[in-house]
Amino acid sequence: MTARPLRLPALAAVLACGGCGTPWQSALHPGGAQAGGLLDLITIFTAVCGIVWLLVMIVTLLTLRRRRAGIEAPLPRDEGTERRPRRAVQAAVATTVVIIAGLTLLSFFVTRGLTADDPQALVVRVRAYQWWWEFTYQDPRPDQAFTVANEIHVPVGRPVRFLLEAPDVIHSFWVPSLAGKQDLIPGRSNEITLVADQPGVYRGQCAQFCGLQHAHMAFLVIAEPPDRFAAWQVAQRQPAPEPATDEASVGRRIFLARQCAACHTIQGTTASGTLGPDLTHVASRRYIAAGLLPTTRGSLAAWTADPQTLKPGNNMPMVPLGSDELSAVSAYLTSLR
Amino acid sequence: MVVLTPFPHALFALDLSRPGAPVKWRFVPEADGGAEGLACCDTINAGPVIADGKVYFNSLDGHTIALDVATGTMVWNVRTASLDRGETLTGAPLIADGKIFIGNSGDDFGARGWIAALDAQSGHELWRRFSTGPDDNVGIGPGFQPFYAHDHGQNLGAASWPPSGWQHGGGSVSGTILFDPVLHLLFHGTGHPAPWNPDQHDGDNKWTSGLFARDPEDGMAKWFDQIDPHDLFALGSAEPGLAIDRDWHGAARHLLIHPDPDGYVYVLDRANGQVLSAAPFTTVNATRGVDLATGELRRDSNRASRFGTMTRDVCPGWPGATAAHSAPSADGRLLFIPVSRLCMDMEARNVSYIEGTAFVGANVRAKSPADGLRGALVAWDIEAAKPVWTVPEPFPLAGGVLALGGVVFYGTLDGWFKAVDAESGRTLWQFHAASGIIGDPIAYRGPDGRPYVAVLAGLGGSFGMVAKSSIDKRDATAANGLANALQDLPEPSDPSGTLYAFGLP
Amino acid sequence: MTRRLLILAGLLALAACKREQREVRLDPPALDALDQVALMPNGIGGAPPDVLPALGRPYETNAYQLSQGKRLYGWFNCTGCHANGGGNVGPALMEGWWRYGPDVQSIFASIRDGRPHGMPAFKDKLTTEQIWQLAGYVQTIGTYAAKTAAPTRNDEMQSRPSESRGPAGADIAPPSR
Amino acid sequence: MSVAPEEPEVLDRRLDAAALDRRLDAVWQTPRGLWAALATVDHKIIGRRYIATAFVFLALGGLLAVAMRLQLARPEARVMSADRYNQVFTMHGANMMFLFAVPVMEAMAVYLVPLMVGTRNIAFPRLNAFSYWMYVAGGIVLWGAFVFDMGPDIGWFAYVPLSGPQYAPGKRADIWAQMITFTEVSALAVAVELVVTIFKQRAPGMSLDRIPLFVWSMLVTSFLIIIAMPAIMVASTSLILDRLIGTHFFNPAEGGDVLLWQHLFWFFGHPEVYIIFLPAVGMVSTLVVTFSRRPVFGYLGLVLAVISTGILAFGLWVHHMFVTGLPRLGESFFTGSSMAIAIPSGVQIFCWLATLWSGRPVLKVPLLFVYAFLFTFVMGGMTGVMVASVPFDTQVHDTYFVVAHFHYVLVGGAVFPLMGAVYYWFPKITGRLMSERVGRWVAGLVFVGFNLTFFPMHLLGLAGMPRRVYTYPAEMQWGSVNLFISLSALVLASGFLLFFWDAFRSLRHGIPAGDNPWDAPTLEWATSSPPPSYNFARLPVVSSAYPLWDERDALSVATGLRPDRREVLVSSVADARPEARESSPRNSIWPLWTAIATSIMLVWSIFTPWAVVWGSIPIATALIGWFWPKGVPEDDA
Repeated sequence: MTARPLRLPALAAVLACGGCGTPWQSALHPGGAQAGGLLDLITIFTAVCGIVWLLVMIVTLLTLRRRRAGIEAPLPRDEGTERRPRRAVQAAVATTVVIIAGLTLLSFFVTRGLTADDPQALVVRVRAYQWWWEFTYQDPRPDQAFTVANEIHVPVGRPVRFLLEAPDVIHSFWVPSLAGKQDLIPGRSNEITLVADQPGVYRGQCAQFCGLQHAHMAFLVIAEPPDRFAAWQVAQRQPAPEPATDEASVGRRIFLARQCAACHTIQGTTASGTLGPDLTHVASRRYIAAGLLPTTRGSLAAWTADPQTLKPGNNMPMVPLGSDELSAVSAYLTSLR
Repeated sequence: MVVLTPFPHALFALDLSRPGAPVKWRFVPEADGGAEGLACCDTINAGPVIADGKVYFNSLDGHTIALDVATGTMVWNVRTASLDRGETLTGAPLIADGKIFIGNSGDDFGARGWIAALDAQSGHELWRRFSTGPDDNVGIGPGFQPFYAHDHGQNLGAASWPPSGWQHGGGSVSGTILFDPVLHLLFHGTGHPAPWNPDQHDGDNKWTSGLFARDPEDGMAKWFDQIDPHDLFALGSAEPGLAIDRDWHGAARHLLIHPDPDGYVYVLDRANGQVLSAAPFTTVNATRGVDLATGELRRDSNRASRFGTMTRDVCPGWPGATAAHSAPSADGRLLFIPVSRLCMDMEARNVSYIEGTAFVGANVRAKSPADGLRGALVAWDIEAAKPVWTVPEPFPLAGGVLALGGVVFYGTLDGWFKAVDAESGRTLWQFHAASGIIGDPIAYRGPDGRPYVAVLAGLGGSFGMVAKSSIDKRDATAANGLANALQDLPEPSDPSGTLYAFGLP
Repeated sequence: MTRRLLILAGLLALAACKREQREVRLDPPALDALDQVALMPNGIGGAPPDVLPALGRPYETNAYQLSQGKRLYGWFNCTGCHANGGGNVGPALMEGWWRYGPDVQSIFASIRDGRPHGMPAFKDKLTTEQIWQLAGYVQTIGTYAAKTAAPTRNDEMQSRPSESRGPAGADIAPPSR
Repeated sequence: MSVAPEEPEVLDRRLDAAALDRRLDAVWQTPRGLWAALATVDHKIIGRRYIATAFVFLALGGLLAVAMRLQLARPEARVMSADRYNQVFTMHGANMMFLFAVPVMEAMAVYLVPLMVGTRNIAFPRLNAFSYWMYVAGGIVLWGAFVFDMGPDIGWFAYVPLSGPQYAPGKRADIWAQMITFTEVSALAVAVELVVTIFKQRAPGMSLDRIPLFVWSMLVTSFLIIIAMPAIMVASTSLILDRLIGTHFFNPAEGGDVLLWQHLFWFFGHPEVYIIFLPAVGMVSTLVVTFSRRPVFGYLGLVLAVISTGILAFGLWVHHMFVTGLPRLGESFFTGSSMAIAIPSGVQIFCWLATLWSGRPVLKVPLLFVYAFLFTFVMGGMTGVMVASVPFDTQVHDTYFVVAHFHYVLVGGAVFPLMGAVYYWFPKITGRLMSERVGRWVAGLVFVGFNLTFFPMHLLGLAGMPRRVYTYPAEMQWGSVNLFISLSALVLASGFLLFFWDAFRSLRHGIPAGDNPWDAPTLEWATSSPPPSYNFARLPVVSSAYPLWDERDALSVATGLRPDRREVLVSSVADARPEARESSPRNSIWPLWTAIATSIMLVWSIFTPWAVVWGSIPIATALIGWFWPKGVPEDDA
């Protein structure tokens, strides 16, 4: 996928004016073979269609060459003058048919190229909830499977098969820099396989309208070299670290005694709710609340204190905590690396 | 005779030597009402045990109590199960070797199953072994020699679960505990993995839904045989069955005959856990038989649970094809199995473990089988592995069976107490009690020297609770879905319990 | 005449508007006030917090709050004991006979503080507002007149007529105990 | 050419022009007064109301669009809450599709088709009145709900389970579903009227190959409506059943299917696009002919293209579902069919271009809009080819690319021609011209504003911005493009504002137009502007597709109709030979009562199924009143 002769640099240039920095959620900035292939397809389609459009527009403008200022008597009908336009129209229709057939075949072959099954693939089960993502890394040994939320790491170069399940409404799994989207549909199981060819941080987002907070349902795909990925995997399998400070252990006590533990799981503690994201290593993730806030102690505290102002209508209630309690809980959550 | 009522318990001692069997003494322990909310299948109790001048029983709220049988005074009372963790006690204690063996209930509340031994004199706990978790918790050591390869491995009680799933993984020891003086072993079954939603307990879920053989001295496991790995339908294998020594295809063997809720009669070699035979005694469609070489249960992929959809018409459905005690014929040739032929629709739903609340994660709707017969009494030829005769019953059989001479006694949910001929299944006699029967009939020789058969009538348990006024049968999932299948269960004319004793000729 | 009709229509529409409002965040003082339930000494009946009527009793009448309650009912294992209203280990809720009375504040107290005979306290599992949502929903399960604001069936196994369709009805006799 | 006289003394041939006009007007006119206004069945009055109402909804929908652009102008803006935004975009979509686009096209047809085919009233005029009242009621229900915070918030295609009983509490989704029923009933009624009008009431001599292209388009559109709308009615009714009485059409646990909704919806939803687009095609053909001053090039080709578009429209609904995980083979088939529809569209474009090329185009405002249409619609067609490709679609589905695409085809493809048509037919309806000067400004502002607004959305979509998000984080770098779009949207909005102002102003102060200001060839210009209540004093007889051009001096007319009752001529389907005189119903208030009764039943039935039982009693009563024989001349025919 290194050679993409047809890519239109202009297209990217127009986008670049949208802001500075690397776009991390863009069909125009592929980080993998599939998205690359799709970008080639997009480029070809855009080029072909653009040329067709341009030709039609030229003809359209040329029709004005005999324009008149006022309304004149209608032209007499003359079969003889119709012949030339008839040929032109016939030729144009024939060209249309050829182009359409060509584009259809092209998209057919690109589709075929996208569906490659690889037994070596890493398998991740995705469940999209209103409005966050749960990822469970499958493993032949069930105790080696682990669950993360809203952020996944993948090894560069190795295909990752995502099993897509929707427990509530329809969502759509979309990491434009890696591949096209696929819906998660209640009662059906879909899947999609991705490969990241370049290390990087790719953002994905729910693309199917799924209710109040559809806008805030993002996740990150962090592609990293296999050894770093393996290290990450090992770290994620560990139970949560013991709190190192007094404040953090107070925070843990509050977490376990209060409403938090009923909805969240922290491996290694008694908190084993499944209604909200698994928080075992929440501080190792870059964002909290499905891409809403960068993970800092401040945003963890703000989120815990008032989730309904930050993401109105989401399913996390406002847990009444005093400021000391809030500080302790945020200290504890920050320690969950 | 000592009678224990369901929770909140009262223990009555009846003087059988006097006419009318008046109450000699009664004992009412202090009760923690919270236990009612934790009893999966109604506030039942398998009864008290009498030995060495003491009567021992378990209370639902987690106490094991010893009383003086003559006076009814309390000898000791120890708290053995923790309600906070969802544990309750419904099984009967077993007394052997000067020890009392008890096991917990509470699969549906995410309690880890355990079996414990108490000192019969003091109530002091000698050892406690769990059904899930690392090997030292389970009592797995060098002496553990399971027959099948897939039961060998390190810490399978934790490794065959999702991370920390074993910590609230069920596998209770709520059934009978058997003591085998010949091999000097304990046998007990383990309940189903928790929660019901199979999706939340990926893996084989050792050591749930299987049979343990343990050393009564230290509780260390001798062998284990997992009847139903990754139990999809919360059937469990709580009742170990019957220990019978007899010929098996020509050779004398120590057998364990285990009619399982999954609808098969398993014949195991009690010494090593080998499955000698497994054949279905009722309609089974969730599985396609047992591979005797590997001990593996072959599942039907059409009846596999799938996320977000319902698994329809699973037979046998919860609470399994048989949940009560079977009885062998006098010659050990036949086994009389009380059968529930209910099927079910089950839908797995996500569930959180919240201490003290039900940890189920499933919608269940029990159904009558296609032929409409919801129960049966099956006479099973153990060696030939096929039924000899079947008495169809309109309702599932919830109570145990008593085989006495050539007669088999059993009670039904709609209140009939029946005696059938052991050879043909022909009904010899029946009696309509004031309430449905879920208790085991017992036989005893009265002080007058006459043989009696006694049975406690009183509707309850998984099936019987459907008739309770606190169940609204318009909800098909009420009482774990049994409300749907037992819409026509008659309400008992007398809601209280009645003890019936019949003199035999 | 026309004006009166218009006013009436306006009022109806305003009521509908309240019923459909989706209030996702209550101010903390209101939340605190919602916790102030004065129960009778026997734990049955009593006065709801003053703030409840001031808010328009949203937990009993607002469609969104009721459906939030229904979600919580499924999420917090209520079904494990009470099934989908028909009861199991816990008593049935849909027959409209509550041991501790039909007032929403009694239901609130039952959920928050638990009750003898096995009802656990959810004080530290749910927030006050969630308990109100749940209490409002639970009341809906057993009301005698169907509420149009009540939630309807879930996308799961059919177990009973939905809350908005299936009032307990007068044909149900009180439990015989 | 005349029908055998039965009562010669009352036939029109004996009357002179003035007397005939007087007598016809006495029979056909709508008297003054509120009651008569409510009871009228004149297709022109109803058509005018229909058009005006639809444009009111266009304006309201436009306001919603502006509100959305305000919210999206900045990242993480808090102009409105997520809940309100979801209602707003749902309302915008549902309003524009169901209350503006389809009705306005039908409204134009209700007004124009009887005139264009040379008859005195539409077939089933009372049904026509009923249809309008149902449409208004549907609009009031939807907008009333929105005002009271009950507006649907589930997107205009209302995917289950989000719109289902569990995830859409309250009555918001029901409002949406029932609004569909209202508009369906009214659209189906109009479709039936149009089909019958076009098939059976054409002027003598207007054989199939002489039908104006707009009428052809409306004929095909009407068939599309009749075939496609039942699918959405089934869907929305199933949804209400699921929500109200707990059926399981869309519940996978009980054997329902979530995707069933999408199939049903898009089986309607895709033809819906052509229901909107084909009338516009007819308008373009009309304008191109009049303003290029020559008969259209490739009449047969255009007719066949319209018909084949109509047929193909039913074969490509699945391209809205390319990311739902359907089997590959099916996807490939639907890619093929979706691409193939570009061919008839191409035929039409080429025919218009050929007409313009070989004509003498007069750049009046209507033709300006045709050029704007060509520019934008062809681009929308190109992006249509792109999204028809499965792999391409997986990247742009449900993103702003798709938003851009369908606005290009719907605004570019339908609204621009419609605006041209308004400029073109405004003098027909009002007798006054709209301002040419203001019109050029309108065309310019709308065209420039539109393209500046929607073209960048293509790029936003490719840059990863999903549609229907109420906001987006600042770090996504979509902020400046969105701000640009929002500012451009103001340009677009100002164009529309100017358009509305011009229309209002011209109603009173426009230059009087005369009967045929554009020297157009079709029959609607054969009568005065605005037309009299009876349309034509004597029905025209047609001998070519361009009667007013080919018979410039005197159009031949048919006589032999009774002037003392409402009478129309029924002609044969293929070659429009006169077959019979048929009476046309008089004014009646009962369609209004029926519509009110039906509305009550429909609204009530989202609260209780019993409404269907009790609510049908008033409907039945109203229908009895409607059809009660009254012994008037129209009844004894």
